[in-house]
Amino acid sequence: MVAAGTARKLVFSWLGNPGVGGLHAIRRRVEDTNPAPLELEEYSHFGMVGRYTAGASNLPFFPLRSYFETDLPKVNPLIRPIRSPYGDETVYAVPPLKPDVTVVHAQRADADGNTQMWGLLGCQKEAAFAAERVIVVVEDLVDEAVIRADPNRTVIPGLIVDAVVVEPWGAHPSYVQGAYDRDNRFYRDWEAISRDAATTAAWLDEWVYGVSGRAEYMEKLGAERVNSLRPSGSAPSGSVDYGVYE
Amino acid sequence: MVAAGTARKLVFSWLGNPGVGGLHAIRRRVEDTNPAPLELEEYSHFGMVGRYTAGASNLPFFPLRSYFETDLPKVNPLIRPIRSPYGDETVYAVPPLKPDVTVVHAQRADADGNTQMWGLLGCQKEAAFAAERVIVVVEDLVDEAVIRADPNRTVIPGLIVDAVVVEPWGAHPSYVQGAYDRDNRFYRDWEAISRDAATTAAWLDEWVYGVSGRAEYMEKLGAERVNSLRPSGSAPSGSVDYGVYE
Amino acid sequence: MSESRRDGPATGGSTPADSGATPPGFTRSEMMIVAAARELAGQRVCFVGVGLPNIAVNLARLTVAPELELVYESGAFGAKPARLPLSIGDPTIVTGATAAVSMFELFSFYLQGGLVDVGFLGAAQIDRFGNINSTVIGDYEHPKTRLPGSGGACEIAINARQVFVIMRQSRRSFVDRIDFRTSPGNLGGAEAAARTRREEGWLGSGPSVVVTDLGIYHFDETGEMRLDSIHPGATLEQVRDTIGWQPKVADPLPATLAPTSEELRLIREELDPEGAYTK
Amino acid sequence: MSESRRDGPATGGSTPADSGATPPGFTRSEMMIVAAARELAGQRVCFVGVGLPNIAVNLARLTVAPELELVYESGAFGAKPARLPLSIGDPTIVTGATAAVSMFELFSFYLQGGLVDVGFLGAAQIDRFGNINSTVIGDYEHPKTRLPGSGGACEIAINARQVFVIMRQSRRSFVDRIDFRTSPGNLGGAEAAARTRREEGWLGSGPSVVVTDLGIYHFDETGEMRLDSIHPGATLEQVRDTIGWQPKVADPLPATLAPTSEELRLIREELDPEGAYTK
Repeated sequence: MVAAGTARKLVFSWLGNPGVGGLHAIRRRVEDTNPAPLELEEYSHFGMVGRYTAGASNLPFFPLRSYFETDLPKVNPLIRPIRSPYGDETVYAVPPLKPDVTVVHAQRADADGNTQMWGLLGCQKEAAFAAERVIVVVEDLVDEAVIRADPNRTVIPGLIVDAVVVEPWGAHPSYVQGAYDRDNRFYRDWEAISRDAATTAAWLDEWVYGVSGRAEYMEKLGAERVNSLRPSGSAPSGSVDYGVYE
Repeated sequence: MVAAGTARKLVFSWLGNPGVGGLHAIRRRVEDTNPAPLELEEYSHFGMVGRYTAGASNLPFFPLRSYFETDLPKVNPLIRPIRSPYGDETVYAVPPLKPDVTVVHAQRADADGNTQMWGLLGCQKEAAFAAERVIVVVEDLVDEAVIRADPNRTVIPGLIVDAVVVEPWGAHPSYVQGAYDRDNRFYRDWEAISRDAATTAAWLDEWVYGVSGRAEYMEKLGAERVNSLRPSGSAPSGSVDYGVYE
Repeated sequence: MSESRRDGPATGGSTPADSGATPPGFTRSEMMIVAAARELAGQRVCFVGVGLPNIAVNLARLTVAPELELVYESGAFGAKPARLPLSIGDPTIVTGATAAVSMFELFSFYLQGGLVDVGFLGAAQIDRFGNINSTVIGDYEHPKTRLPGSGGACEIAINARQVFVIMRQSRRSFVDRIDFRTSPGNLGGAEAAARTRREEGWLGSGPSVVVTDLGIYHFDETGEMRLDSIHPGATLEQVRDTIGWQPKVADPLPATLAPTSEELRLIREELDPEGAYTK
Repeated sequence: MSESRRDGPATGGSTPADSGATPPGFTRSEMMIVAAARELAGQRVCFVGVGLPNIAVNLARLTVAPELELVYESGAFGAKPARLPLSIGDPTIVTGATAAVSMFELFSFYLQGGLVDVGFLGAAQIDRFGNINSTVIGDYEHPKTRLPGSGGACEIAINARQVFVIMRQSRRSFVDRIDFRTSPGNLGGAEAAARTRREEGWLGSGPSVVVTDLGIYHFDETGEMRLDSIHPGATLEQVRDTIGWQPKVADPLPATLAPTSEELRLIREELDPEGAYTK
C-alpha cells in the first residue's frame, strides 16, 4: 500500500524487511517524497503495544518505562510524561489507538468468528479488541465444538469479529505456525525488486493487480515452491483434559 | 490463617464463602476484634488485578476506570485520581502490589518450574510475576518435553519459580480443571463450623494441626468423598500442530 | 430491554392479588428468579455476579435468551455450564465455554472495553436511585456487619452498559440512605448522574431494573425506582412495609405473570435441585 | 559477564598482528559473531534483537552458554530454534520453546519486570558513551537515510540489566555525535548516567560491551568505550580510521582469540549455511 501510493500515513514502531534490510518503497517516500510524502507517527514496539492495550481497554493513556533520555518524545509530541500519584516518579504515557479495521490472520475460527491461534501472538488480540471492525483470515473454518473444546486457546471472541475470511495460505509470504513456513526467498527477492520504483510497479502489476485472488496467486507461485514451505514434520501440542462437570 | 490468628492484615477485593455466604472468622475479627483486630486494605477485583499487573510490570501505578462516585477511595487513600496527559480526563490509579510470596496451584510443571494451567486463570500469572518468591503446587510433575510441546499453554516460566511442590489434590476444597471438582459440601459445612470460634478451633485442631500432611488429610476425607469429586467424564482439548521447522 | 417483554405483564397479567400469601405452586424466590430471567430477553452479553444473578442468568439462557453470552468475572466468556455453578469459580463454567481468559483481559477488554450489555448484581443495600452497598452495614471502621465487599461490582456498575439488580426487599436492604456506596447508581438523581457519567467518561448508563421477591422496579425520568409490576401474592402494603422510603408505584400496576410450569421445572430439576437459591 | 571469560583473551591470546589483512581461515564477520557469543558466557536471560545479535546469541547457546534463555520480542521465551531464524518472526522460534506469550506480556513482565539480564542490540550509529541511533541518518524530518526505527531497542536499553551491542565499525557508524538518540547509553558520561538512571528508576545499568568486526570494547569508569581486545588481523590504525573520535585503548591490548574450528563449523554448517550474516 505504501508502494502503491494508497497509504497516506504510517503509525509504527519498526520499518524493515525482517532479517534482510530496509524498506525501499518507504525510504523513497520519506527520503525523496517520491511519489508523495509519507506522514510518520513513530513509537517503539512497547509503545505500540501500550497504544493498542489502551485502545482495547478504553483507557485514556497507557504508562510505560521507556523513552527516558531519547529523542522519540521530541519528534512525537503524543509521547508524554506522566507523574505517578505515588511518590514523585515520572514515567511516559502513550495515547490509545483504535484502528478503524484490524485484520488478523489465524489458524482457525468457527462461523461466529471465535478465533484460535497458536505460536507468536504479537499484539493481535489487543489490536482486535481496540478496533472498530475486525476481519479474521483463517486457514481453517472449524465447528464451534472444536473451539469450545479448548477455551483457553481462544484469542479473539466472535463477539468482536465482523467477518471471517477462509483463505488457506492467506499469510504468504509470512508463515502460519504448523501450517507453512516463512517464504524467506520472497523477502530476499523483495530487496532487489523494491530498490527501484519501476521494478516495484512491475511486480505490483504482475502479482497484485494481475491475479484474480489468492488462489491464482498461489498457483502462480508454483506447486514446487508452495510445497517446499510445508513444515518438515508435525509437532503436536498434545491434548489436555477440561473434564465433564454435570 | 485469619481464623488461626496468624494473619495481621488483609489486602483484598472480596471476602466471602463463594456461593454460600459470609466469612465468619473474618467478621469476628472485624466486627468484634475477636481474637484481635484485623487490618483491612480494600479494593475492587479490577483494582487488585491492576495492582498485581503494576507489580509484575514494575510500573509505579496502574490506571483504571473504576471507583468514580464511590466510597472506596474515601476509606482507602491508596486509590488515587490520576489525570490523563491527553485531554482533561481523570481516571483512578492503584499502586503496585509485590507479594513476598505467591503460591499458585496448577495442573502441571516440569522440574525447572515451567508451569502450565488451563481453565480459569484468575490473576495467577500477574501475581506470580509480581512476587519476590513463587511457589508452584501441581497435580503432576511432567517432563520438560511436555511443556515445550505446547508453549502457548505455559503460564509461569521456571525462571521466576523458587519451588515446585508436587501435591495431588493440593487444591482441595477448591478444584483443579480436569482433575477434580469443587467440594461444595466443604464450603456449605464451613458456614456452620465457622459461625463459632470454638467449633472453628476444633476444626483446625482436627483437620489442620491434627494431620501430618495433605496425604493424611485426603485419607481422612475418605475414598468415597474423594472419588465423588472426580469429573464424570473427560473433555479433551484436542491437539494442535506447531510444526517442525528445521 | 425489549419493549414487548416489558409490556408483557401489563397486557397479559392479572391484577394484583389482595392477599399477601404466596400463591400455591411456587415460592417468592422462584418468582423473583423467573422475573429477573425474563428481563434479559433481547440482551447479548451479561456479566454474571455471584449468588442470585447466577441462577437468574442461567435460567434466561435456557428460556428467553438462548443467545445470551455469559461472562463470569473469574475469566470465562460464552460459558455454557452443564449444571448451575454454586460459585463463580467452578470448573463447569469453563468446560465448553467460548473462551477462558485472565481476569486482566476480562476486566480490561470485555468490561472496561464496553462489550458488556448487562451487569447483573446482587446487593445488601440499595437506595431509591439504585446506588448499591455490598461493603459494610454501619460504620466502615467499626461495622455492625462486615459484608464481602465490591468484588467486581464497583467497576461493573460503571462500565456495563446497564445494570440489573436482583435482591430480596426488606427495611434493612431497601434503605433511605445506604451505609456505604460500593457501586454507583443514579447518584442523587437522573440529571446529575447523566452529567457525571458524561464528564467522567463512563460507558454505563446505570441501573435499569431491580427485581425483588415482591415486584419489578424500573427507573423513571428522575432516576428513581418505580414499582412497575407486582408479583402474584404480594401486596402493596408488603411492598411499602419493606422499603425505607415512599416508593413510586406505576398506575395502573400490573401483576407479574406467574412462573410457567417449564420455568419452574428448569429451576427445580435442572438448575437448583438442592434448593440452594430458592429456599 | 564472567571474569574468566573477560580475562580469557588477555592471558591466552597472541599479540596484535601487524598486518591489516584478515588471517586465513575465517572472515571478520565470523570473528565478530564468535567474539560476541563468547561475551554471553555466564548470562541467563538474553533479549535477542533482529540481525547480527540473532546469530551471536544462537552461537552462544550452542557453545559457552547452554543455559541461556532466549527471549524474542515477538513473544517467545526459552526458544530453542532448530535452525537460525532469519527474522525474529519465524515459526522455528516457537516450536519447542518454553513459552509463547503476547508482546504485552513479554515487554511488561519479562523486560520491564526486570527479568532480562542482557539486551543484545545492533545499531546504525553509536557514540563513545554507547548511545545508539537506529532511527535516521540526517535530520528527522528530512532524513538522508530513513532507518527501521526503534522496534524494542528503546525500552530494551532502559530495562535490560545490561546492554550488549554488535555492529561493524566505520566512520559512518562510530560517530562523535549520533543524529538521533533511539536508545540511551551512558548519556554524557558515567556519573550523570548513573544519577539519571537512579532518579528515573531505570532497571538497567546501560551498555557493557560493544563487539565489532575489529575488536571488543567495554566501558570504563567514565562511561566511555575502551578497546579491550583487538581481533586477529585487525590493526590499531584500522580501528582509529573507523571511529569518529579518539578511542581509548587498553594497555596492554590483547588480541581476541581466533575462532575455534568448532565455532566456525557451527556458524558455517548449522547456523548460517547460506552466509546471510557472514558475507
